[in-house]
Amino acid sequence: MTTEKLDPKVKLDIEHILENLEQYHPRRKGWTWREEVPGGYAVNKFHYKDMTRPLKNSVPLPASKYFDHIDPQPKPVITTEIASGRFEDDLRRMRMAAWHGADHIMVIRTTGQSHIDGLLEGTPEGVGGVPITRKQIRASRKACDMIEDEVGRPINFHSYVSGVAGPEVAVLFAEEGINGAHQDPQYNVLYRNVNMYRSFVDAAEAKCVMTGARIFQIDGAHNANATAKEGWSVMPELLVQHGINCAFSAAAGMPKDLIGLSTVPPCAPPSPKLWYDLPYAVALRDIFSEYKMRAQQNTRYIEADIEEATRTHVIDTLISALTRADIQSTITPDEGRNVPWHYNNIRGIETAKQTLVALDGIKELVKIDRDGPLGEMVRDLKERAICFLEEVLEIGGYFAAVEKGFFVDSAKYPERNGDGIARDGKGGVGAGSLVKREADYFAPVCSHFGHNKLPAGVNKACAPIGGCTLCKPEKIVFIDELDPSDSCNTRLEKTLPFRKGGKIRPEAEWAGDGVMLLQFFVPEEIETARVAGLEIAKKMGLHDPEVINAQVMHPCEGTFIEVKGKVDFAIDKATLKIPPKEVILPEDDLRAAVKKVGLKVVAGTVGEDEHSVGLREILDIKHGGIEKYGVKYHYLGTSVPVGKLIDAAIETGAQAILISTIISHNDVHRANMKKLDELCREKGIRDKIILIAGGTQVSRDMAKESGMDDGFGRGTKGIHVVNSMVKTLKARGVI
Amino acid sequence: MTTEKLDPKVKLDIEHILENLEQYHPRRKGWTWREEVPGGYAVNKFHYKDMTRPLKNSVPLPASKYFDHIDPQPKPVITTEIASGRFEDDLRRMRMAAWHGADHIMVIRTTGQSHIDGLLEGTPEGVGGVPITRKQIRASRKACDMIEDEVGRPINFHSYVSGVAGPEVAVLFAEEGINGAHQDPQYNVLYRNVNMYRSFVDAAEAKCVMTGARIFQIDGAHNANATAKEGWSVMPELLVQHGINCAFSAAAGMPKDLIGLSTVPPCAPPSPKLWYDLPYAVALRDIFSEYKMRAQQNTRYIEADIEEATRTHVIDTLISALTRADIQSTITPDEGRNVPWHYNNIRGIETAKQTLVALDGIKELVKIDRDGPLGEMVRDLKERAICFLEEVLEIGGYFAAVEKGFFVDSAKYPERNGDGIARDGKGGVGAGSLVKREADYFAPVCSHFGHNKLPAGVNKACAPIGGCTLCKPEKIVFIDELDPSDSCNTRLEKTLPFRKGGKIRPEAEWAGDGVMLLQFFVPEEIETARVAGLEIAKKMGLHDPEVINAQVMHPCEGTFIEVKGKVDFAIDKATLKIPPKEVILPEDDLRAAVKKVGLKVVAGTVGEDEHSVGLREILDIKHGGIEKYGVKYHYLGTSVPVGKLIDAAIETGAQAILISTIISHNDVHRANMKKLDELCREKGIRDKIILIAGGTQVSRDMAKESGMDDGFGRGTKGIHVVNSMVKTLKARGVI
Amino acid sequence: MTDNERIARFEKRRAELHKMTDEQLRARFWDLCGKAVEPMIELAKSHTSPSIERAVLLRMGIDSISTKGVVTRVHEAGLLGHGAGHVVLKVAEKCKTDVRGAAKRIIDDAAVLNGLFGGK
Amino acid sequence: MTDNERIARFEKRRAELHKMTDEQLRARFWDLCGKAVEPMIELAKSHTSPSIERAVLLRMGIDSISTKGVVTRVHEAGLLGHGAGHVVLKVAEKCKTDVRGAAKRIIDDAAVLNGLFGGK
Repeated sequence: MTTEKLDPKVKLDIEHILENLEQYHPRRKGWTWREEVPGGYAVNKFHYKDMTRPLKNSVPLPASKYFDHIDPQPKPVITTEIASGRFEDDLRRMRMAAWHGADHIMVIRTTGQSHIDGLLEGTPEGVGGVPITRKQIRASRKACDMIEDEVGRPINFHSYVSGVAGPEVAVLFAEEGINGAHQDPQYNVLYRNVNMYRSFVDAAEAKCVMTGARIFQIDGAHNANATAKEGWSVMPELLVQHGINCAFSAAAGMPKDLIGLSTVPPCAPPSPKLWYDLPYAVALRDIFSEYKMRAQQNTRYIEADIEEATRTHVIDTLISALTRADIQSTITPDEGRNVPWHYNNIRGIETAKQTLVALDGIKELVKIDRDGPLGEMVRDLKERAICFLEEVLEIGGYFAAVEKGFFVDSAKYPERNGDGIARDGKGGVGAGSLVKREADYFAPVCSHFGHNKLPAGVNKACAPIGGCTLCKPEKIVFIDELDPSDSCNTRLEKTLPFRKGGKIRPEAEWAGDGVMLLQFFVPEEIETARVAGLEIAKKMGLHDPEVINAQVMHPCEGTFIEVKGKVDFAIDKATLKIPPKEVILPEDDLRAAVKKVGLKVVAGTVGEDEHSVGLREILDIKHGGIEKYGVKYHYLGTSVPVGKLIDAAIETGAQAILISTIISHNDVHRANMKKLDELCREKGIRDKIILIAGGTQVSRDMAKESGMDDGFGRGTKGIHVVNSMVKTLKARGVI
Repeated sequence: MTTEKLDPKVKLDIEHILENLEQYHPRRKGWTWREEVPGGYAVNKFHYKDMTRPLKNSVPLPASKYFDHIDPQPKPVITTEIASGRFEDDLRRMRMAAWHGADHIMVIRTTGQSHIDGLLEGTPEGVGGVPITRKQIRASRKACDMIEDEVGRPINFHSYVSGVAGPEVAVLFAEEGINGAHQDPQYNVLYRNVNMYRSFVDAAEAKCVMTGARIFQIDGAHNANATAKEGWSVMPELLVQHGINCAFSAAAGMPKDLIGLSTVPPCAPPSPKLWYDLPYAVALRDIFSEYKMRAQQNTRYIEADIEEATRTHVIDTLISALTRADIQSTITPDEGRNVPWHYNNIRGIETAKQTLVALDGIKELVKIDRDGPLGEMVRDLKERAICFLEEVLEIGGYFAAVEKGFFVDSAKYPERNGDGIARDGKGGVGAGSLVKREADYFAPVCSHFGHNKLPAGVNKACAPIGGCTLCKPEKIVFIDELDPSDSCNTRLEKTLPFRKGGKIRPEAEWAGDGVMLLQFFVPEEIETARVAGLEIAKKMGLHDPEVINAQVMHPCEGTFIEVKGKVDFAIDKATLKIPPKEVILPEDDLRAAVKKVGLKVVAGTVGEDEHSVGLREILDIKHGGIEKYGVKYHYLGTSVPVGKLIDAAIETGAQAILISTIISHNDVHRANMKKLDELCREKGIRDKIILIAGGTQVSRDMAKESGMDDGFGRGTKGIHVVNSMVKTLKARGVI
Repeated sequence: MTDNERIARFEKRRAELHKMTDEQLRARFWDLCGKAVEPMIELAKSHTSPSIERAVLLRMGIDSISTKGVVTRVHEAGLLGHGAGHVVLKVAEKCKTDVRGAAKRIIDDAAVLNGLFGGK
Repeated sequence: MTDNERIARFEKRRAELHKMTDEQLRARFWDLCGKAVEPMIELAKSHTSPSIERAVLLRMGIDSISTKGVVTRVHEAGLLGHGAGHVVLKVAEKCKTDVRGAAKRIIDDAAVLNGLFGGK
């Protein structure tokens, strides 16, 4: 089954991807790290210290426009979590995420799946996550195969092996080429109330299966500080939880480079975040130097403010850069207010990428000071963790400690608040379901943990059945749909008009969901502002409007309001007038035309404008300006009176005047253009001179309305301006 | 003139502020730094290293809700630039800014003012800035007096002394109590094309006047890297420009603690920002150790993406924290797309505050490594700057160097691209206007620079006129309005309905401007998405819609679109139904009622939900939960089936069931509530049991619609829940 | 043991740790973790569970729905200790069918499991 | 001087600086800045401008509009070198009026400036 090639200009055909999944088998098994560039990645003048091989196709940061559109890719793998509940819509988001630099896609499981004692099948709709099934995994991995080829870098697809069906889920993942997965028996015991003995026995098998397929494992310790009242108090216990899972995984045969710690800096401003989080991060890297760090961003203290979340996540990423992160996992900035929207996954990815690129080489510029207070705090955490472990062993071991509520106690060990999560050894899901293996116990399959009495003469466990599914994928039984009414096909039909029917609707998570966001300031106190905000949204035709963020700017002067809601109309794509892409004449033709008329221009920034950089880039040869095409220019500087430009044009015999006007306040830029046009008419030179205006707020239509021959906005290059002048000269018959 | 006291619940009365400005005189003169707390600021468990005295009134960060609403104030003064063009609207924004932690308000001058050879008067409307006049300054400073008392910390009011009327503007500022101002003769020479000799002679007088009134001075060097193609190449020249202004200011009599460098980290990702900006920041602090640092955030590479700007500004602020910033100036994240809106000033201020608080104590945790590459880069910059200065002196001094285009050349010294800004010594505005002072030259005023032959027996210059306006403010001549038609009064009349008439309209900069922002994802390529975006905005009734940001999520899968536009309708405040503020019974009554019925509750998170922290905070005594009021609770944990909660309630004789449901995806939280209500009805216990639901997406109305007795959303405390249960018990006659 | 006793014992223990180098602390930590997990490893080596056995049958090419049925039958028949896969192999042998056929036979008629392991 | 000559001279100069300590570099920088600004300070001490003189009149309590008129008159009469404030004081004395009165007289009639400074 060769992987089909995607065309960046053609949308994913979801129906096509869902065809013949029966034959689909993963191209590879196991985790992939990013590829370093020997000697460091260098592009134009920059020589990066911590960057890896660039992508074939990607969307760089907006400011890359000033740096030849470069898009350096940091060393750590970058994770994004995508699980809207409809995986068929998520595939498109995965494609967007990959183009922005994500190479680890985590699919959150639907609410409740960890309680199901067995595997789900088909593609039922999920809630706050996706039901993980063989069909859903195959379709997603198949899409990821195509996307990874499109961007030119492998994508790690990830899900969760927790809950009662651990071993089966692990086998499913190994069969279907899942690359990374969460597996931590402590998570089952403490948060899922699965019986502790059953959890650890199942976990050994799951880990053995994961090892066989080289699936990267992430533990569940971050949950402790995601639920503790004061994340920074439970740090000693976090070290212990990480230690237990790592030791157990290694003892179960997992290689250390496949064992990852899920570590989240516990604090957030207004607490002194670095003061608590950096010593903890250092202590963790010290003790777990042989293991991999999967650094996650804080979710515990994220509220509804997108900017606040972004700032705290930049500082979480700083902590990764100062210590170590093999994987930098990202949290969408809207995590605090709703199930994430498409573009917020992209924002989360860009926060990690932009920060890591900006901090490139930080470890050569700045050193962690272990002689000061940080050293003492690191030491203190290690000692408390060790004493915690000693007390666990003293009172009879891990299970005894769980029964005594040792874990997730909100106090800083050795202090105790007595509010830890105690579990009864005989209680919880699956209690009493363990069975002692007989002497002749035999399991004729690979990647099986523990006692396994092979029959005489058999040295490969699965030989008696002619190979297990891990050795012979064709033996895997693929089940399509159990309940066709609750499947992706029914959902896809409903969204067909918006995917392939030319109907355009705004969309937050699903094709055609019509969801959009209004942001505005209401000059009223917060309660009035909330109600007024909803009225405003209703007047604009938004259905089920909901205020998802309200921030006091001043108790009575006003409130910043964000309202989400749905539009029920759709735009018919056929009715849209898309302005034609500007046809640029070949460079040689341009140079010839310029030479023929000896094209000279006069240029300056009108009104009062310090921003002259845009205009100089259009002019100077160095920046690919019009000079590069032989055009002579006379630059009059900034804040040049319009009249002066005209006089200079007449004096120098220039055929064109270029004005730049950045300040777009109450239309001063239109006023300046009109004045230039009128003055040229008064002086009777209008038809002999070309007038062109440029600036961040200038558009072609608006410039033409204000008497210009042409207008240029953001992102304009010299060649566009020369092209426009030559076209006008041709139109006027001068060439 | 005593300052009137503001009531946080009452809006600024602009008309009232504008009354009898004739009598207004500033309460103090000169700059004010923030007040340190001896021994460091400590609040609950946190002991900060770099924080100052807290505010009396302020709006803390959203996440402060988890930290008892603390709002620590960093050491550096925090600046915000406010200049919508109508200062009467800006006063309200200044009040908002002060509550969020700004204590330095910079008013940008209207476009073109620096070309006016004299003072403006009255309150005409400005463009991209405010016309600085005596009346406008008085009204603003008077408002700042009231606002600084309201928040409990002095506010520094700032404007610009550049352009031809330098000395007069300086006198105006000294008379009117302006606290900080930009003054840099090099700015006039290079960017305003004011004659170089005239610029420096005027500058000496302006600086002398500023010194007399202890006005803090900021130089204009940041313009060099704001206009250079590659900011990081012009660093040696930046050091020289800073040096020239500092040396000239000190020689003109300015104390060094009033001389501030305006330094902007020149780079932005995707360039390796820290690698270039940190060594430069260190070199600057080394050389200018006696002067003050006014660290600004990058504007040169800011595009239309709010998040990208915010991330780069967090890293700019990190550089301040790693080196030194006496003033941390902020840039609004929407600087790249339009004249700033109210709430974006607040976002800029919060970026500085949140970052500095998070990095508190960073210098004790992390050290700058001068032994590595950073040390060499610092050394290199210093040496190049010194050689630059030596060449300037060699070719005949500063003026000769300006004539030879030494400055703002885009190459890294000593390389030259020859594109520097050359100015002719005999050219520029005000050329030839200098006059040699006669031997008997006399100016009967204070703060006058240079030769001043006092008449015999006179030792205080202004004695012969019985005191100048700096000694006798009553001598100042106040001019109200020159052109009443273009004044704030006419503008205020037009906005009266929206300020005092009960009409509510969204607002970006001015009362009633109706401007708002739509954000949505369009599943189309960028050009189609732009046009579709405008159609969508029009269908929603937005006038003059304009796409101010379009970001490719994937070349064809879709584009993130932001459209600004105006609504022309207004909401009548009288018609709004504002839900009454919840009346909470006194704690003792609540405890008594609870005791009387022996109130017991059963609680758990329904569906599959890891987020249990919200519910536990409502329950546990430690977090001010219901336990604090004597209520016994039985916590069943997370992902509890609804049926199990009911059985537990019956078993334990609990009078109420509290369910928490965070996942709000396709209304699973409503489904759970309905199921709980129905099951209670089936078991015939509905009227005897109280059902309460809570979660981030739960509202009272929605909970009641789904069969609950009450519902609680974000920010709920235990007392609210107890209060609701007691009220329901009373309504049912149980108490 | 009251809190104070615990805290006192903690202080005593910490005093010893204080003398250790960072490297020794690290070794101590891993030594204790090793000891803590050892009992669970032994338990996992010597026990199995319905989920493990279903996972074995999955790897033998039996569909996920049937694995549930088979493991329930084998568990009820008290034979899970021999390994569900082992039982399926024996039934396949006994009924001259393949693995999937044996699974089907077990689901259809539990009696097929009688006498597989000498009289049980 | 060609670029290469400049760069070569720069390298020579830099070699010397390389031997200096950071403190010496700092002193060198400020010494050069001091020398660079010295001529401008001398110029500012010995010269005045229309804007400086208007700023003086402002401090004498003359309204901003009038300061323009007065300075233009004084400048045209070639008396700015004596200081516009000085001229206003002399006119006030001559016409027995106050500072604002003198300003008004100067704007109304330039002739009032004649003979103020001995025959000029």
